[in-house]
Order: sequence, then C-alpha cells, then structure tokens
Amino acid sequence: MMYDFLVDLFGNSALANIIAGTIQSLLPLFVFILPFALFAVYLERKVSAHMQDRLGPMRTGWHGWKQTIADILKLIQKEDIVAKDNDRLLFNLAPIIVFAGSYAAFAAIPFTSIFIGTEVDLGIFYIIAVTGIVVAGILMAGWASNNKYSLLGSMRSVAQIISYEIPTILVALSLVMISGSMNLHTLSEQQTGYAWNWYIFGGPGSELSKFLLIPSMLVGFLIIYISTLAEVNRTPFDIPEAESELVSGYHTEYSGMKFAMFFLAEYANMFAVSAIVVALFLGGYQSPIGYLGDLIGAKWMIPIEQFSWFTIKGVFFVFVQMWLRWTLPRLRVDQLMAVSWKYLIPIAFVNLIIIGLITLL
Amino acid sequence: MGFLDSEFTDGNIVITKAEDLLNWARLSSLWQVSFGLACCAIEMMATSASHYDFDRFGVIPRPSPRQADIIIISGTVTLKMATRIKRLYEQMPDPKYIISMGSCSNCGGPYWEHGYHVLKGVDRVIPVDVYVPGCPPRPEALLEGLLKLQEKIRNESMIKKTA
Amino acid sequence: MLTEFGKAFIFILMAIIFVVGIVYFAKLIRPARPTHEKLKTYECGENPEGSPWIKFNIRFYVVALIFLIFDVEVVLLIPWALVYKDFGLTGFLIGGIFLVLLGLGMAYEWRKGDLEWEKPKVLPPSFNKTKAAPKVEKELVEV
Amino acid sequence: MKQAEEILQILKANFPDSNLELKTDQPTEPILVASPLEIDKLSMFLRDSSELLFDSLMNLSGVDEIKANLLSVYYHLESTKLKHKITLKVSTDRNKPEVSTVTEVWKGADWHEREAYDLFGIIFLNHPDLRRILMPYDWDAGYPLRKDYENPEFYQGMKVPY
Amino acid sequence: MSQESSLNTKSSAIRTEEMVLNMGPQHPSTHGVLRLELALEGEIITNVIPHIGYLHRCFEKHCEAMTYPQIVPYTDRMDYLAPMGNEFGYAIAMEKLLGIQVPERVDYIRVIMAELQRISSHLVALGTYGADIGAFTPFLYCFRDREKILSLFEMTCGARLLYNYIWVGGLSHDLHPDFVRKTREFIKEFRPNLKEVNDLLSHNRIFIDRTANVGILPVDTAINYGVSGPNLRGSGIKWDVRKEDPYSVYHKFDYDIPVGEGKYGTVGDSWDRYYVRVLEMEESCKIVEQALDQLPEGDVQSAIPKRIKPPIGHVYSRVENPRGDLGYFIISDGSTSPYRVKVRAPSFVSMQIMNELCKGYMVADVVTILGSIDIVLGEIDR
Repeated sequence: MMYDFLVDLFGNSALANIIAGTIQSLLPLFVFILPFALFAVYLERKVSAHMQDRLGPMRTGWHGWKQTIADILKLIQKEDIVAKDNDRLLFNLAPIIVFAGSYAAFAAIPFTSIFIGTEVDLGIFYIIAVTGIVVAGILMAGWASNNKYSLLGSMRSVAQIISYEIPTILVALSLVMISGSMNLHTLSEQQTGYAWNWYIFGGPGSELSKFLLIPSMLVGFLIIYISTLAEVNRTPFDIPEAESELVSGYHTEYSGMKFAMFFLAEYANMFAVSAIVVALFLGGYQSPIGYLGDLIGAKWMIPIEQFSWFTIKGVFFVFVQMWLRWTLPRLRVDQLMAVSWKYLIPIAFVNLIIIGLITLL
Repeated sequence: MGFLDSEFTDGNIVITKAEDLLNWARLSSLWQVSFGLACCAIEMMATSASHYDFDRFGVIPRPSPRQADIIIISGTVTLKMATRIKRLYEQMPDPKYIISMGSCSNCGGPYWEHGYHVLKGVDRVIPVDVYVPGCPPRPEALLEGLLKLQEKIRNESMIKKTA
Repeated sequence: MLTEFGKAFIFILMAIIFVVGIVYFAKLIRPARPTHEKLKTYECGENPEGSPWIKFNIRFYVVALIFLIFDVEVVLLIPWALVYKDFGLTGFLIGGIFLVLLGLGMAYEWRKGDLEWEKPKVLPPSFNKTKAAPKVEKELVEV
Repeated sequence: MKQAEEILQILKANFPDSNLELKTDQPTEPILVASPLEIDKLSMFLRDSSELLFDSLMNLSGVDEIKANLLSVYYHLESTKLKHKITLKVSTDRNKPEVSTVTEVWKGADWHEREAYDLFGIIFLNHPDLRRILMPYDWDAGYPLRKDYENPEFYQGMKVPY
Repeated sequence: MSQESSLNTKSSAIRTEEMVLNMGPQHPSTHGVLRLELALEGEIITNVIPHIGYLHRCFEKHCEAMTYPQIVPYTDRMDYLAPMGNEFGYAIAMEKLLGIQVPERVDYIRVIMAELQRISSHLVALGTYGADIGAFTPFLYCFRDREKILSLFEMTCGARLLYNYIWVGGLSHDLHPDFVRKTREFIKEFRPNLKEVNDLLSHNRIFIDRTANVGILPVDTAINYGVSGPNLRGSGIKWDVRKEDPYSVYHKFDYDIPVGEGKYGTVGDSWDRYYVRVLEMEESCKIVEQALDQLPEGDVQSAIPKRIKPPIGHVYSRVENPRGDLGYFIISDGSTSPYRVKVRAPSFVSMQIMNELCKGYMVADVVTILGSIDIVLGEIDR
C-alpha cells in the first residue's frame, strides 16, 4: 500500500521502484528503531534504578532524558581499538552482520495495516531464518577478538541460540496450522475485532474448537516467549555476555562505535522479538477495544491508532524483559540446554499435535 | 588522525559550539571500569548503591576497560598490582580520565613509611586527574571528586593554548 | 517491479550501509593514538598465555547434529501445516506419523545421553590420611 | 582435655631419642620445643594418636630471633574433638634455615609455610610447591620481615622508598 | 555421561587442547584483587591456581615499628568488611597478655558492635553473591540495610568504615544517648527486610539450581584445611569460637549456631554456606537485643593503661569474625612496641580449598564457589 503510493509518486519506472524501496526500508530504521533504541536504553536504566530504590540518571535534562544522547555522542568520540593480533576483517564485519541480521527481521513485521516492509508470504519463516544470521555475527565477534573470554562467550551463544530456535519454530508452526497462512499481515488481519478474537484466546470465530484451543495457546505463548528471551540473550539466559563470569562476553574487545552497534542491535532485537510475539498471539496492530477512527468516521486516524497500539504492546513486553533481567539470576550452560532440549521441545511437540487434532474438529 | 586529534589555532564560533556539545556528552556519560582494590572499593560500592547513587551522574560500571572512560583507583596500589594497573590504563580507549580515591592511592597513605610492598602514590605509574583525600573518603567526597572531574572536562578545549 | 524478497534485500542493504556509514563517520571524528600496550588483547590485566584459537570442545558437534535433524523436520512440516486441513483426518495423520517418528528419535537420543550438555565431572574433595591430594579421574560421579 | 605436661609425657614415651622440653617461664601458654627435622613425624603422631587427636593446625608463624641468630617457627595446634590446644616451637640456624614440612599432615599448612618462606626465607623440605606467595615472584631484594632487611631502591622502574 | 554413547566416545576421543584462562586481578566477581589461573578443557576446569599478594600491605612490618595503641587502626584495614571484629580480637589478645580486666559495660558494647558488624559484613557477602550469580537487585537491597548500620556506627565513633573504636582496655567513645533506641528500631525494621531478600534469592529456583550440589566440602577435609566460620558450619559441624572458646561476655547470652543441613542438595554445598550466613544474621539480631536489655552503666575508659609495656612473653587468642576465627599471635620483648605480630586470617585459610573444590566444575561454578566461601583480599594479603 505505502509502496504503491510511493511508486506512483516517482513515475512508475524501474528507478522509481528502487527509490521507493529504499525509502520504505529506511522508514522503520530512522522513524522507529533508532528513537526506540535510544528510549529503550534510557527506559532500562530508569526501570532498573527504580526497581532498586535508586533514582537513575538525573543530571542530563529533566530526569535525565538526554542521557542516551550523551552516551551515543560520547561513544562517537571514543577511540576504536583493534588489537594487534585480532583478525581485522572479521572483527570489523561482526557488528555489521549482527545489526543487519536483527534489523532485517523488521522487514516482515506489520507496523500498521497500510505499512509493512515486505509482503513476503513466508513471513514467520523469513524472520526465523534471518535471526539465524545474528549467530554467525556473534561467532565472528567472539573468534576474531582473540580473547579467551569472548571465545567462551560466543561458543556458548551459538549453542544457546540454535537450540532455542527449534521451540520458536514449533510454536510458530502450530500457529500457522490454525491460521492457514504464514504472512504476518494476514495473521494480524485475522485477529480483528475485540481482544476476544486474538490467537491467545483461540483466534477468530466462535465454534467449539476456539475454546478448546485456549489452554494450548497459552502454553504455546509461554514457550515462544521463553525461547525468544533466549534468542535475544536476555536474563535468565544472558550467558554469552555474562558480566560476572566472562567479563562481558563476546563484545569484550569492542570499544567506541562498534560497541554502540552491538548495543543498538541488542535493543533492536529485543523489540523485534517482542513484536513477533505480539504479532503472532496478541493481534499485532489490532486494538482490543475497537478504533476511535471508526466511531468518529475519520478513516485517516486508524493507521495512527494501530501504530500506537502496536508500540504499546511491544514496549510492554520489552518492559517485562527488563523486569526479568533485574530479578532473576542467570542459568548455567548445561541447565540452559536442558531447559530447551528436555522441557521446551517435547512440550512444543505435544502442543503441536494437540492443536493439529483440535483444528480438525 | 581524527578530528579530535587535530589542534586548532583560531577558535571560531563553530569550534567552540561543537566543543561544548562534545564536552557535555563526554562528561555526562562517564563509564567506569568496575575495579576495586581495598577498603575504598567498599565505599565506592556504597556510592554506587541506592543511598548515594552514582547512576545519577551517568556513571555505569563496565566490566571491560575497552568500553570505559574513567578508572577509579580505589585502594592501596602495591608494587605487584602497579604493573597491572598500568596495563589496564593503557588498554582503555582514548579520551580517558583517572580519579585516585583515598590517601593510599594518592600518596601511599598510612603505609608510606614501612610499606616495603606499597607504591607510594599511583601517580608514579599513571597520570591522575582528580585526587580524592580521605581514608576511606566518604561517598559524598567521591561524588565531589566526580563533579570536579566533570568541571575539568567541561573546560577542556581543542584550541591550542597560545600563552 | 521489485519482488517481495527484493524489498527484504534492500532492508538488509540499508542496515549494512547505515552501520558502515556511522562507523566511518565516527572514524573521522574520534582520536586514534594506538600504543603498543593498547594493542595487546585484554585479559583482566594479565599477559594472556597461549592463544585462544585452539581446537575447541567437540560438544557443539553433537548438538549441531541434533539441531540439524529437527530443523530439517520443521522445513518439511511447514508446507504440510498450511494445507493439511483440506484433506481432513488423513492429511493430519500424514504429518502426525512423521511427528511421532521424530518424537521417538528424540526419546532415543535422550535415553542415549546425547542431549546431556557438558555436565561437571566432579569428584568430592577428600584428603587421604596417607598420600597427597588424589588426581581427578575422568569417569563421572553422578552429582 | 589434656594439659601440656601430659602431652609432653606421651610424646616422650613415643619419641625417646628426640630432645623435647617444655618451657613455661613466659606468660600465657607453655611452649613445647622440638627439633626442626623431626617435626613431620611428631605432627603425624600428634594427629593420629587416639589420646591427642590434634586434627587442626590453627596457626603457623615464622619468627626472626636475630639476637640468638635463629629463625624459629611456632605451631599452634588444636583438637576439635578433645578440645585441647598445644604450641610447638622449632628453631633453626639463621644462615641455613631448614624445617621439614607438615603439609602431609595438615593441608592447611601449605600456604602458611609458603608465607614463612616468602617473608623469612625459612626453607621447608619436600614442600609440594615452595615459592613466594605474597611478594612478587621476581622479588630479589631478600626476605622483607627479617629484622635486618633494607628496601631496594627501584623495582621494575618504580621507586620503592618514599 | 553415565553411559558412553557412540557419538560421545567419538567426540571425547579427540583430545581438546587445554586453555589457560586468567580470572585476573581485575575481574567483576573476584571480590577484589585476586587472580585465579584456570586450566580449562572446553568449559570444564582441571586445575585452579590462586595467585594472591596483590594487596600485601606489610601489616606485620608496621606492627614491629609502631607502639601497641598505634596498631589498632592498622587492624581495621585488614578485614575491611568487619573492622570491629579485628579490633575486638586485638584488644582481647592484648588484655590477656597484660592481664587487664575491662569493666562490664565495655564488654557489652564490644559484643553489640561486633554483632552489628557481623550483620553488615554478611549483608555485603550475600549481596555480592547474588550479583555474582546474576541477580543484581538483592545487592542493592542488602546495601540499603547496611547503610543503616553504618549510620549507627557513625553516631558512636564518627567513622563509616574504619573506626579505631575498640582500644586496648576500653573504648574510644561512650555510646551516643539515643544509640539504644535507634538500634532497636533498626532491628525491628531489619527482620522483614531479611525475609524479603530470602524470598528474592534464597528460595529462587534458578538460584538453587546454580548453588545446590556445587562445591561440596566434606567435614574432615574442612577441618584438615583449618577452615572455620560459616564455611565450616556449612559442612554440618557445630563449631563456633564464641561457644567453644568463649571470650568476653558471650556466655551470658543464649543463641544457637545455625548449621548446614543439605536442604536442597548434599550437606556442605554452596547453598548451605550461603544459608548459614542468612540464619546467622538472625542470631546476631537476637544477641544484640539481649545485650541491649542487660547493658550496665559505667565509665568505658577507666581500664585503659596510660603506657602499654607488657612483660616479655607471647599470647595467641582468637575471635569469631564473620569470615571465620581470626587469631592474633603477639610476641612482646618488654618494650612499647611488639617484637612480632602474626595474624591468622580466616580468608587466607579458606582460600586454599579453592583448588580442591573447583576441580571438575565449570567456569560459571568457579564464581559460585568463590562467592560462597566469601573472602576479603585485605585479610588474605595482610
């Protein structure tokens, strides 16, 4: 929709397509991801501070809202050290791949009904494949910085991310079985109407199968939320950059702007992951209580409302991730693998089979 | 050779304005290497706890020196530790600052006379920006030391001093 | 006309250009004063002994193998998941049997102990009245 | 609960040829003086014999008695089961200080002995790993806690005295 | 792997090279400047060599150069998390050597201060232990309570951390008039906070997984190594210097000694050592309350000798510090400064079991075990 509008704007030639494509891909980056990352870093420091009886940044602007801007500006001035016997090429390539991997996931996430990066039909499948690239980036960062801590950190993160991808796919698969399509856009469309039609409450329609689905949908929601927590390396699974054991994991040797890229990629990934969970289970950009735009008949307001609902849900889940980080201790590597292989995957299997049977009724 | 390395002779408006912004950014987000030596480290931990909050001034403890700009030498520097501190200081990226906390790291403190293994002052090994007296200095004294350092950064300038 | 995946590719391209651009822009501004000590790898203030680039533990080989099996399984299941509803119960049985077989495979691996991650091999410290501290044998004491 | 004299009698009974004597002239607890090269057999017996059961070495400290040109080592032993304590003392010549180690008997003595070696230069025979523990490993300016110790002028380019 | 599977035998047949990792002087969780040299095989540890001496401040050389009263501030700087305990030990040893009998009030105040110091030291130990395992919030809750104790100390002797308060034969200041009221208030507030940290950390499923059955220390090995304090009591033996070798007025109070029972794993694992410290704080509150009830009147500086010149002789006495029993061995040659002072530091002794405890565990467990034996580097290196 937005894409066609842009193409007509530039005269419908091959060049126009490219220009429209670039504008459309830059839009989420500059309009949403960068401001969100700045806000999320500030939110994390404030949330963790108030959770721990402290005040958090106060000196930069009112209640320290300019703190992250100061951080970014300082990081630009910091010298960027590439140690002598690092593998220079891989060292510089790692942040690029990590950020590209986590940003590419935003291509398939529907922000509003009229704007979506790409209408690709294999929505969920594309996202899971693309977040796999981040693993290669982390491995490169760990291996290239020639540091024992980062090597240990990256080895652990490879084992962790690949073994938590399977529960994510299995739960996403069970959802595909119900909705019949993989494109996140159609998935969000199917969950219109009130909150009762969301997939977490069994999806649209009102036959018997909808009510039978509710328990297994809740189980699926829990499994995918836990495994996406592990994909993004957040506590209690933040073993790759465990501060207290491995100094700071795979980005020990990075300084200056490259470290800022890792930081940015982590927060972008946090939002991407919670956006996926919201799009799959909680009705993406659908509002739980209907649109104001419908009531007063202003059609142009609906996309704005949808966008705000989408960000509210996404930020809420990012807040829950931060909440978990500052309360739960960290798991050990073998316990982490046991959680995935011995608990999450078998339960996801059984869940898949139950959902398959119910949808046949 | 980055923009920050080059020395400017005439201070025109653009340079001073850019300088103020860069200085403000540097001073309001000093990331500290989480590194404590002795009793002053406990006072430093008390300063970063909730009663006297270090985070109010934008100071976060970073475990690796590669991402830190300020190192607070809190405690007695012994000869065995001095070489490690020198290496840690060297491994920090460039605009970096040092606060020497406590009389032990300022001048050897109570161990100046008979301490055969104590380095009489950390400034014999690394250039110190701010000295915080006290044994151990109260958290308020450390915060005041931090404010002094922020003042010093605010007045830093890239324009070459002619006089 | 850009295909859907073309747009996705432009997304990745833009991200790469953005990162390279910002890091290069920072390169113009930031100081660069490399010293010999600064270029040594950091290891908690010590001189690192030996290089970290050694043959790392083979534990990942086993996990990667199992991951491969399950990943291939999911790839096969996806088309089935989309269309099995049109064929009713027989459609479901096709995928169901495939899933059950895979569950058996997993139970086999679980029983064989391949899913065990590197568990600590611990021998509780005991001093013997006569000889010095005992050498840690390789066999595992179930903790 | 045994007093120092009874412990001395038991030891004399089991070790007739080694010269053991009990000094009770100075205030607080009496000291049992033994010879430096037999201390490991003595302590193995002290720990294993059923009446004594000294199973815990509280403290091992080196002392530099410069007036008598001796380097002596004090052992404070305690039995957690029978609740009695004893202090052993061993002294060797200052220029060639050799004492046999007790790490075989009490594992806790390992670091105490390394510290006595590091600060006084007392060599403990067949100690598993006798090297400096507190001072830097390449500290070549002698043993700091001896009474006649002078500070070196420089150590790795750093001025040591004030 | 209890039984060797075909895949595994092939994998472990390929010998992986051993990597030497330095958990060096600057590491977020070595509780100060301690360097642990780990020999790793993959993630499993084959050997741990602790290197200490990075904070050796020549305490014993200073004792030989200073007079007896001048040594008291130096004893504070040894175990800087429990300075009152160090001064108490030194005062007890000197009074035994000189044969001084201190007034009743001094003994009671010393017990109150030592027990409050035990609570504040255990709070730091629990806080940093939680932070090592990954939960950062309990660290700040523990420090919030510790600030209240520090303000109590500041009210009596003017200093927050290193006090020079317990002198040989008496105290430097008498109690502040409303010290008693404020301490009772603190204890009333402290008990619910302790329960809060308990729920947040002690019975947290992930914390239990990380600490139960990790770093098991059997009793006879502990006694042979000379380990004492919470580390020894965690292994299940009821051994406390305040009860075994009573000093000052501890015999007047009734309190029991918590011992590790292996609630979530085997007896003597890291969880037990941690939980013994939590219960000990509860006991210290009881002692302080009873001491406040029976606090007699009197002048605290009456028994302080003008010039301390002890007779020629030696003394060895010990005190129950938060980290174990702290022993002072003082030899005097009749002059005003001691001939030799040797301190038996509990952390120095319990640090030796690191190698025995960590063999076979993983890198993440070294941090857990180091946190559970709760060491302070000022005391190890003296």
